[in-house]
Amino acid sequence: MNKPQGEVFDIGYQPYEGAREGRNAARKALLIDGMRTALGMGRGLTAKILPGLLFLALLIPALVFIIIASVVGQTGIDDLPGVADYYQGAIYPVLIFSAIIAPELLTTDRRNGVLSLYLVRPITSSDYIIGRWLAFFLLSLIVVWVPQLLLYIGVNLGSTDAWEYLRDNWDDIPRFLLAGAALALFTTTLPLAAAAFTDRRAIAAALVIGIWVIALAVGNALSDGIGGTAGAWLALIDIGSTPLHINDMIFNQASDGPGRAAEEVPKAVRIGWYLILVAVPAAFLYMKYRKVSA
Amino acid sequence: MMGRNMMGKSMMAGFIKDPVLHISLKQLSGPRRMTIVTLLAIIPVVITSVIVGVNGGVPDEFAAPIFGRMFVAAILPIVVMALATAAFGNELEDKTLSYLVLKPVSRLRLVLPKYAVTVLMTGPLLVVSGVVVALVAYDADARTATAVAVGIAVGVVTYSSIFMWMGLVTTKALGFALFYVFLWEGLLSEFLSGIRFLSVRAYTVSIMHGIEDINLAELDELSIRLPVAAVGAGIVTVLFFYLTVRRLRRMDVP
Amino acid sequence: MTDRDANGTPTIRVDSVSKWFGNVVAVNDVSLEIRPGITGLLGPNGAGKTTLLHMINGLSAPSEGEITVLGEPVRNNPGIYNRLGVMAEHEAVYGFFTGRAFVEFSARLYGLNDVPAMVDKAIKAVNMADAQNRPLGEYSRGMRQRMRLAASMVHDPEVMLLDEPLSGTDPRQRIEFSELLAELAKDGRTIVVSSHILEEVETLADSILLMISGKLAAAGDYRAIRAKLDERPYTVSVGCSEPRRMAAALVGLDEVDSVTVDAEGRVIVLSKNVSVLQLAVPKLAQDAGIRLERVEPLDDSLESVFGYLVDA
Amino acid sequence: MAELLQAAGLSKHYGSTVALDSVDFAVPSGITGLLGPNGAGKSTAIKLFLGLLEPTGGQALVMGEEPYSLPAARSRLGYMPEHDCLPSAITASEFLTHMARVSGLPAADARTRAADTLRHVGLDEERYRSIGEYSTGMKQRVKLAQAIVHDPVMVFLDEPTAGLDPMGREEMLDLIRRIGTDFGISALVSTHLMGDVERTCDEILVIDAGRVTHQGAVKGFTEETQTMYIEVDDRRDQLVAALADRGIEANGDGHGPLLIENLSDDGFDAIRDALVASGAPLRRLAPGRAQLSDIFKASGTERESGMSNGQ
Repeated sequence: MNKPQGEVFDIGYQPYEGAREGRNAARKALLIDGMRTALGMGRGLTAKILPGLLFLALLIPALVFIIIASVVGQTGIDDLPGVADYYQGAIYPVLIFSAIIAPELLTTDRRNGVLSLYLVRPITSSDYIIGRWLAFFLLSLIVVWVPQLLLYIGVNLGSTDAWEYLRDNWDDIPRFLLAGAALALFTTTLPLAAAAFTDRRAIAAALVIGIWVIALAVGNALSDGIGGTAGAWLALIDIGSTPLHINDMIFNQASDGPGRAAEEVPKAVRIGWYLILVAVPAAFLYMKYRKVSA
Repeated sequence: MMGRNMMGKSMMAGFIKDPVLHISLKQLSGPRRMTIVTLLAIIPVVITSVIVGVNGGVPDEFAAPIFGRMFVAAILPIVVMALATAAFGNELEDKTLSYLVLKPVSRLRLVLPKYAVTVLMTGPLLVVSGVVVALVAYDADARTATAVAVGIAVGVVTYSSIFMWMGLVTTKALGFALFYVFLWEGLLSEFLSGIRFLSVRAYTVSIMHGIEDINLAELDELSIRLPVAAVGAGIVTVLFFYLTVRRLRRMDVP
Repeated sequence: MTDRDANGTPTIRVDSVSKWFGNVVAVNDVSLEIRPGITGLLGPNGAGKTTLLHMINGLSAPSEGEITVLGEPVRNNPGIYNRLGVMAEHEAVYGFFTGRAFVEFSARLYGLNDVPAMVDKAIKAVNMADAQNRPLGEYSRGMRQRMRLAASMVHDPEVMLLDEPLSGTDPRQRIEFSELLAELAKDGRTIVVSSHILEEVETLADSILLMISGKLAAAGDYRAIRAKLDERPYTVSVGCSEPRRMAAALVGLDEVDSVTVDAEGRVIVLSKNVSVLQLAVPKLAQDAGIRLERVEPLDDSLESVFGYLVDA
Repeated sequence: MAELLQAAGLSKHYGSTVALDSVDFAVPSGITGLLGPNGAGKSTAIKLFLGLLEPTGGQALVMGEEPYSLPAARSRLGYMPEHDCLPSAITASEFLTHMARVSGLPAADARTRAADTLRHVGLDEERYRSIGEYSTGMKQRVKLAQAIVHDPVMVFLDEPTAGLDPMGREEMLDLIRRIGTDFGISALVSTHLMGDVERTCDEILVIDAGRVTHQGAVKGFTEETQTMYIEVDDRRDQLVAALADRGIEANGDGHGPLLIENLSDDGFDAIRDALVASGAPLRRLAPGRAQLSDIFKASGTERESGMSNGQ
């Protein structure tokens, strides 16, 4: 009868012999963590309410339009907002979504001191800020593209001859993807820059929404009050609708949305203005995080 | 006469050198806060001068959008809110309030300088901005300028008292203040006309309209009679001032 | 300095005080008296020390019970602060002040008439004269704590309530700090110091108050408290020329509970009646002709007292 | 193998303030205590080794590499800051897994390693509650865990027992001791509490006014002195008289302990007999012991540089 066997295993501390991936693994981790933070995943219920609500605010219009399209059939489709006009309305919830959620990615790390733990990792502060920026940019792309795709598919299925509709309007897809990307680029960089400016999320959100609302009011007040080419140029003050100028150019249509007032300003200037409004906050963000210390 | 003058002067000297007034001035005059506040105050002046410069005059419907909606409904409350909620709000958040409370100074003599600094730092700025807009828009009509000045002054005095109290009651004072201004005074007063009797915006506009109702005729749709507005503003100011002192006496200071 | 209550009538009286936040009871029916001299307020994290101090200094109101300092109530009575100096547990300061300006600010709020002289005296007392004109923001934690102490005693108060005054100070600063407090206590002041660093409180405090999860677990001289913990036998280590024979002799005593000889040849004796043991050890050594080299109590330190009470 | 930590003519100036004045030292493996008055340059030294600050002169080397110019060198270092640095909304296991990933561990290893590390620092089922609800003691453990989850060679601990009550402090000191011994991770512990150093460190390194003033084994600084201390609970004067009869001169102020200098061997018997004769109850008879804090008492006036010793 063999002796009863017994063994004690060493569950003590073991040195780590596994692989050590370099900075890309760290950037990927920051990206994934950034997206999870923005969506409040892994953080209990309360953190999910705001992102959830805002996400719904974007999906519902698309779903409603689809239902209308399927009910009212071919005839009603023309008065539905086409792909070219979707962003005229969608910009408001997207900007609010970004203004409230984006600062969360930067302010909390600074306020609770986790940033100093990142800086003692084998990454540089620019890895950190690029990881966080990419996280919110990807999220914004989803937030901007998904409703459009739903709308496009819905309208497509709703039309009598799906193939024929697709053949005529296939070029809409790359256009609204590009226009969406332009919008996402804008609504990602501005709020993140505001988050680098102040430690408190609420102040950063108030700052972005404040700037946008006041710019809208001042821009319109001036362009209505004065009108003509001078009024058109002054309409550029309404920076909130800058991405819509890009959208109108991509679909080269006369816009009837908020971008209408600045129509007479030459295309090159409007594109230049858009690029400035993305590059300046991006530069400010990059510089602010380059020299941040633990 | 001499005695009263002396007492007045020593009170004034005491007031100027009052340590609480001194630190409140230092706390609230942070560069970032001041630039935001001054920028906001300048916006209506820029808009009016550009419009008058280009068109040579203001469109007929001007008083309501500039004074009614932009100035009184948005800029004035936001500017006052930015400072008034911070009067005690900063002390609460930075945990420095205990330095004031643990001193042999009556709670009234702590609240008074804080209130004075808030009014002094927002009042003149906004009154000047309002007067300039009035003078530019209505070719230097003194009566309109006075109406706007008095109205804004009352608005500042009343809002300061409410938002100072809010800053002491909750750390999220800024949020509640925004809610009060844009929902209670903004949205609801459009539908429920009764709210006019309880909204600082209505008091401000009514006082402006009460003093001068030709150029500012468009402001009548939100107005109540001048004496009612003045008394209402007075009551609200004193009430929230008292509530602040009472709160400071009874609260647990962090 | 006004005259002191010579016979040490209690300066601070806490009468069945409780404090709760919702259903969290931070302080649970505590009654105590604090007399002139230095009293150490001790207890594990979350035991209610800060909450109790906040009620004694008037910053927060008890949910139940009364507190008086120098016979007066501390709530709604700002006048009390003429005779009471407080240093709260947080370390926030006004960033825009220099060290001296901060103490002057305090002095003016206390309504002192000779501000510059009193400020100089306070700053010299905390040995911060050379750093006084630098902004507080540039100070190290230890320097900030000392300036905050200067600000809280610039009006020469009779009672001082200090919450974790030693946190962030380095050894040298702590030594100076203890000397300063001992000096202040000499002229009859009542000083309450709350701290986690037992080694410091042991040398500093005349008596201690020990709080455990909201209740007052012990009060008074910690050695007297140790004696009262009679369910905990004393442990004494005896180093001598012949440990085995010494152990044999000791085991013969009725008051001795147990005797062991440790690896280094020391005789470890446990006994509930320490005074008998204190006389017996030299006597037994003399009778047996053993050279007595070392006798050390192993658990009469404040730390052991603290440990026993917390585990109890 | 290159030294674990080496400072070669290392100096750091902030404008006119000299935080470190071309210091040379090497930190061996094991647990080393880093001591020095506030603002003496301790935090600066740690930040230079972590590559967070650029040296004004000389080099800060970790196993021969310079972390400032080579961030990858930081993958073998751990840092437990003194200030709060933990998120409050997520659980410890999620936070630690994320930190392991950012330290370069692949996802699977990160998860298992995080779980192990939390067990080693003594966090069991609380690891699945959000960190905001943790006690100070538990938070200090998580702070320590994130410093060792990626199995560093050297970990910097800045005031690890700050804010802990005596119980928590005891447990943290045991944990630090285990890190140096069982886990085989060397540690540089910057602290103000002499008790911590005496209980955990093998070596100490004292920095004062930007220069290294003492370095060596802790034992060297705390040996026993020649003076003999006697404490009695009663009949102190009778004891002094009895000692004098036996030719032993005892001095001591007021009611404090009695001190006897350079005692001869048979002097012990004289003390024993004096105790019996005077009937004084003996509380303590022991040689005096040098204390680490004596380093600070002796080393001249305090010099508070303008540097704040925090971040």
